[in-house]
Amino acid sequence: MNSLLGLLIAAPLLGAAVLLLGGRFVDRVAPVLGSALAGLSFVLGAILFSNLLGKPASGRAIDSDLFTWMHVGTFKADAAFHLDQLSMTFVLLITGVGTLIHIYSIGYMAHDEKRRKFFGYLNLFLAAMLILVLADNYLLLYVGWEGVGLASYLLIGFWQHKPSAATAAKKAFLVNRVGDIGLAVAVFLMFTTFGTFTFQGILHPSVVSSAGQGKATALGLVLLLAACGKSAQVPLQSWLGDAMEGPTPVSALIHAATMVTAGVYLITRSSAIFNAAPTAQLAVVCVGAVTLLFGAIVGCAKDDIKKALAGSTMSQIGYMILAAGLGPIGYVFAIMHLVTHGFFKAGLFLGAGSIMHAREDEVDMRKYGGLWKKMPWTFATFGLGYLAIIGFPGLSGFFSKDKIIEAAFAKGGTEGWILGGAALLGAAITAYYMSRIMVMTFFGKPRYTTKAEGGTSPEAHESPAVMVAPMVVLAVGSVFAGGFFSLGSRFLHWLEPVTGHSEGHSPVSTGVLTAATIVLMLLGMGLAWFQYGMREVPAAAPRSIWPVRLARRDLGQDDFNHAVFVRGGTRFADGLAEFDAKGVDGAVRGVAGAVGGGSSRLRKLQNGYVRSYAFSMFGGAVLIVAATLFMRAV
Amino acid sequence: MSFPLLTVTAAVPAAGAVITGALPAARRGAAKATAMGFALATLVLAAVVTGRFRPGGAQYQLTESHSWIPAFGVRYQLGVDGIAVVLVLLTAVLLPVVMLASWHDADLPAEGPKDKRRPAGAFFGLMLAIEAMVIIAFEATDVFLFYIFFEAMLIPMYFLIGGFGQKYEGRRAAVGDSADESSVRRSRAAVKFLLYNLLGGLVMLAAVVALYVNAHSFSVPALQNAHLSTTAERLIFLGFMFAFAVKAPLWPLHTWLPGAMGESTAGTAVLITAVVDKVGTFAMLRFCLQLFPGASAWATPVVLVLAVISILYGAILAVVQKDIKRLIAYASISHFGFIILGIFALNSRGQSGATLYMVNHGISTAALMLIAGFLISRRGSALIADFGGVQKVAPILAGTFLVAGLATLSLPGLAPFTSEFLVLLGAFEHTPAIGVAAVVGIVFAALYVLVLYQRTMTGPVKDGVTALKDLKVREIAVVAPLMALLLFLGVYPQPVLNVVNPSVGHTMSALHKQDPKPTHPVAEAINGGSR
Amino acid sequence: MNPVNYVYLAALLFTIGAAGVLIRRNAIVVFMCVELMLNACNLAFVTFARMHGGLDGQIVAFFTMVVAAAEVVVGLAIIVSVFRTRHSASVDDANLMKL
Amino acid sequence: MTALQLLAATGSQNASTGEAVQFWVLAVVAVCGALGTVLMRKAVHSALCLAATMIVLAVFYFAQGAYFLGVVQIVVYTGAVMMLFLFVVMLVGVSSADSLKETLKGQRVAAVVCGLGFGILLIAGIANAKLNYFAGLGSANAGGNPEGIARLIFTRYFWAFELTGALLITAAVGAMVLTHKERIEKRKDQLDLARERVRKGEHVTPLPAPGVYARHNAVDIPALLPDGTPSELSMLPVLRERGQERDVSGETVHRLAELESLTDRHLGREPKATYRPGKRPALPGQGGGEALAAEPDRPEIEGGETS
Repeated sequence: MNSLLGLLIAAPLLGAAVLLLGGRFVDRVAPVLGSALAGLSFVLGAILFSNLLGKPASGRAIDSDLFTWMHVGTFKADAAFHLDQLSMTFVLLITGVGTLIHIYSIGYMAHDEKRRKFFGYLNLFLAAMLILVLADNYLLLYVGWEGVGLASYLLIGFWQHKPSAATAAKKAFLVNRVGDIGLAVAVFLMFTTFGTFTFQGILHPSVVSSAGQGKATALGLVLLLAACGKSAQVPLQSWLGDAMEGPTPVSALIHAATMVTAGVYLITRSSAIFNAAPTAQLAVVCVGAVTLLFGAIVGCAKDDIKKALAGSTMSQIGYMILAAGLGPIGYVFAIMHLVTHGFFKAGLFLGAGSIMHAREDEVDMRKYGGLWKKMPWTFATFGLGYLAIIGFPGLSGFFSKDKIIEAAFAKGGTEGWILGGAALLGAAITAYYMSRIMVMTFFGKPRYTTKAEGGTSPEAHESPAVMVAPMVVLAVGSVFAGGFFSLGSRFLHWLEPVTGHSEGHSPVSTGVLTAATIVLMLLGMGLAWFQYGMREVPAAAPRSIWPVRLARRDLGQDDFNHAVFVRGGTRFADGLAEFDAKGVDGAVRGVAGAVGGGSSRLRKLQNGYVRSYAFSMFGGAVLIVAATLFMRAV
Repeated sequence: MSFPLLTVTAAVPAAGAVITGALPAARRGAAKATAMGFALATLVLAAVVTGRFRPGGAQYQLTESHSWIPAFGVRYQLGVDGIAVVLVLLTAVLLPVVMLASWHDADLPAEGPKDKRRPAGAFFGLMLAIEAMVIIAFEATDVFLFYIFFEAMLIPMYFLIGGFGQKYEGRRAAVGDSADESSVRRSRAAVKFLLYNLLGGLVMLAAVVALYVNAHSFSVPALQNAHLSTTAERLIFLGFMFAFAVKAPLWPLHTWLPGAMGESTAGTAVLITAVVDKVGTFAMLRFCLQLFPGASAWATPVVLVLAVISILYGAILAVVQKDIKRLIAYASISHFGFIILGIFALNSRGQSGATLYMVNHGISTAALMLIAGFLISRRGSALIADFGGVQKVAPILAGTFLVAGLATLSLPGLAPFTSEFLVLLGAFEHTPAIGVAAVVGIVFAALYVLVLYQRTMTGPVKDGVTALKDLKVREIAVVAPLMALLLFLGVYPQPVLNVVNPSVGHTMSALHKQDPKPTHPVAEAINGGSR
Repeated sequence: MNPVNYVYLAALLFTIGAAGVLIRRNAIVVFMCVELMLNACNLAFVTFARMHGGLDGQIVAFFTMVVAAAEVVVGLAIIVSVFRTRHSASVDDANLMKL
Repeated sequence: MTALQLLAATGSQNASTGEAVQFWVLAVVAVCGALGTVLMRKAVHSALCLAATMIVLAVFYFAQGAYFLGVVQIVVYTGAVMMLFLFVVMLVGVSSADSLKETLKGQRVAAVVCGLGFGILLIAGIANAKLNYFAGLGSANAGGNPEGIARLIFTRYFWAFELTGALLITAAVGAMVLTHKERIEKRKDQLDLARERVRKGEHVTPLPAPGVYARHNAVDIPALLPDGTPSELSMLPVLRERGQERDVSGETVHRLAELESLTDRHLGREPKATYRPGKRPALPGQGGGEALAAEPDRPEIEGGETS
């Protein structure tokens, strides 16, 4: 089993190596090869899963120590993997959704001449993501952490000829790097405090508490910084919207289902640290609550279907972070929501991709409308995902989100009311913006003219089977996963040995909360239907009041970043360059100039007359004799 | 008497330099082949040295010692420790690669008057001369011997910078300045390089004399036991440190580097930053720390702050550079900040990391600079603004450039990450604030690399780039070993660390320092034994 | 009389010679003054040899003479060739080194 | 054993009275010679003064027991080196004297001041050194001075001696290289010279020969131009430089005028033509020649005929 663990990562890594280095020779087999290796890794994951299930609940872990990576003095970093229930969950999600999206991409990217590279990058992403979740220490986790960042960079910027794509890729990588500072500092702090940074070594309540709450809080905060970067949480959220420049399968896999949830994984994995640091937990829930509203509001205002979905992703991850910040009450539900979100959000993105595929990469929802007749499969799968995400009773989102809202209220006190209120409000807004998307895309009259009708748009058509099939699978997951997990608290029992769990006591009864959620959801749907279903959707965004305009501009996040970091930074850097040329180098040149000026005066002593030089020599000799005599006399 | 392996390792490139330089100018091919042969022979010898070196054995191995100037106790004394071994090997590996990359750089220029043309033999001979001097500087265990070669390597370097500029295939781009202007700027850069380093060397000479006056010996092993007064130790330390800080270069003594790297050929720039400057950081480890442990500890706060300034300053300035080579030069300043940070963290993580960093930086900068050189020579311009969309027309070039760039920004999985991590960890162990400040540098590193990549490689294909050719076989042969090394050392740096660690242990004992212990060590009972 | 007077005489001759080098412009005379200085040194050497009771001083004086002879040969050759090109034996006229 | 040898041999604080007398007399000569070297305007005089000083020094060497050196001083220095100097002085221009005007501002004063200072310092230093005991050369010169020196040269100073040999050879070669003038163009023959003259347009004819009216054709007398003034071209420049020129033009013209007035008187006409420099007689050469030939007792005739 240990070697299977290595193989699990090696399969996509091999795929990446072959596809990226293979050159034109592997061009033709690239889609199949990439998908097959992703599938292989899923199969291996499934085998490992069955193996884990065969073990007693407390001992469900597989370790694999490959080699010593770095060893200096007492510092020892191993390339070692640790598979437990938490990482198993992620492995299945990553490889499962990953495989589906590989298959989808065979259709989606069929006409792209660089698809060999695309599949190579996807495989690279899978490998890095697997390293991230399988690492048995924080340093190796960091490797995966940056590895997925790289894959994300490469895939966002996949269409490099578009300047917007290249800029978005760069932005994503940079913002992530800011978060990486947190993870790096966390590793340093762990090593200087505990002398190790393995999960087994540190993640133990008594170990963390031995360092004192101050250290634990510091660790928690830097880890939160890392999580914010990777999971697009406020204040490092700005990259996710731009990341939609990448091909849609990428958005589905990386920027919806897997990579962006790494922050949730990190916090859940480090539960021992956060449990010992209430202040850090408070920061986590604040970030989660703010982001879930932030993302939801942004999602309401976007006309670009992918950006609207990106706002939704941000919001949903806010839910997860919120849950993870609640402590043992919420860890399991955070992960559960993560998994269900993985299904329905991937499904939604693939649906969006399918529409774009049909509409020649048109992303403006105002130019959609009435697509349900032309794309029935897409409509069905997208609709199921839609119902799941808004928490329609019985579907996945209902189970996972409801639990999080409950847990938020169970936090107790004013805090609980605020957080719970935010979560409830978020649910209502989710229903609104998702219904908006649904209505604008599939219902109403078509707001475009096809070429046959003398317009510019192509006739919409259903996507090929290779694309539809993954969407169907994901739709099935969106419908049933939540129920399956909740049945007999299966998921809870599965994860509890890793994350721990404590039942909270909500000040409001569960039934009331569920009812309130459903009512709010219906309100949101109704509002959206009223706004977009009842009347004609204008083809261009109308001028609106300032909150809407602000939301369209991502609540001013980019304006802020641009004003403070980009422009301020540029000015600072230019000033520094000026300083380097005039100040540092100027000082040096000033000295040179002074020497030059002095010597051009002294130069006049060099009058070219040999007798003058001889006189200097003689004068010098006189001085030396005088000095010698003087010294002897003294 | 045993076979003088170290002497031979340095003598072979020296002989090669003489022979290559003496070949008639017309025999260009012969000169190149000869130079390459000698460089490869040196590589073999360096490999033998590495093989014969026993990590964990005596501090200095393969020693040779002969009296040279008995009146001043100067000895011709060679010996290598683990740090020197890896750096000798690095030098020997880089030289053939750089030569292969510069294969046509010294050919007759396509334009320009005949009398300005210089023979290829001189170009490659100078490179070999630098290699010989650098190797002997790494091997010297006598301060005076080291000093001589530390200074002497300036001479061939000066001629390399001043004599051979960037060569362009075909015409220069109209946007650049004329050949004459660039020639003037080049000779000014060469003079600046020379003056800076001569000044450093001069200060060091005074310190060397003072060292002899105070300790009556030049031999490093003997000096380690010498007792100096605190004042003398600090003053001599400052003299040495100044020279090494110029060479390294450390802020604010860095301004010679961008010019020297920007105006010379890509191969020369690699030699400057990846080979010659390494002597400075190496000497900090061997001389500053081992001979003046007290003064080193005394100066550490200032040096660490300067190193952090170098890291951030170099990285920020790299972002706003308009010239690719100057950008890489500023990036190097940032990286040297990391190396110095590691050295003066005064713990084994920092020092092992710094040594590893020297190796990794040598490889990654060589890769980045040489590929940039290929790019520049194709386009006829080094200005970033003249590029755009290269990846569309030259995907292999762009891909390797990206890998080298990612190595430069220390992406995990590529070599520089391991060393940068160790260095930062060492700095954090020394002073957390310094460590955190230095970590911020990784964001700027990402910024300058990605901005460079974005502006040159992505976007729509610009005019003048459309006809750019992808890498040729020779160039792939240059890049491939570097890429392989980057990957290998990124995944498995332990072979290097195994050689370096015992020597760092010696340095640590010379410093009378021990690694800081964790404040709250994980109890054995919970940890279940250290993994 | 104390033989140290020879040394005084040598010092005097040396000084006169040195002043002559500085004052005179004719290269040949300058040369003669240099010879005068060398001779003064020789006298001092011979006197010192007498003082120490050894012949080493005389040997040094001998070598001085040999070297002086060589110097004269080359120096005069230079003067002649300078005169040929510049038609002047004045040291002030040979000032091409002037900026 | 001469008296001088005896004097030198005794190791004592004081030299003998004889030596003292000799010293005081010759020291004055030496210093005068040195001053003369510096102060004489003409290089030849300087050289002679220097030679005098050198000879005095040679005597002092003898007096101090350095016989070999004394001989070398006379033979090599005074003989060879000084003769070389004189040779060069002659080559370069014996008459050239330094002009008294100092070109470098303050150089002369500064040199004198510096020299004085240096001298005072040296003498003070020597006085300070308390050089009282003189060992003398008695034992060192016991086997003969040249033999002693030879022993040292060929033993202890052997290598230095060999090196001086090399030095001398190098110096000789160097001097030859320096003074050797490579002929880089074809030597001009008569035809070339004539062509050159024609091309330049001056002195198309050969230069006038010296001498006047065949009576004064000695090389030191310039030929006269038709107007009676002397032609510089007909003289060797060296002679004119030395001031050995004999200008007879005034005399000749005067005599011509005399002759004409005599003729006028003889023909019984008004003496209208007196000598005026600008006015030329119709055929002065012919008439003059006859007239002068008639003069029997001119002392110049003999000189003229001899040349």
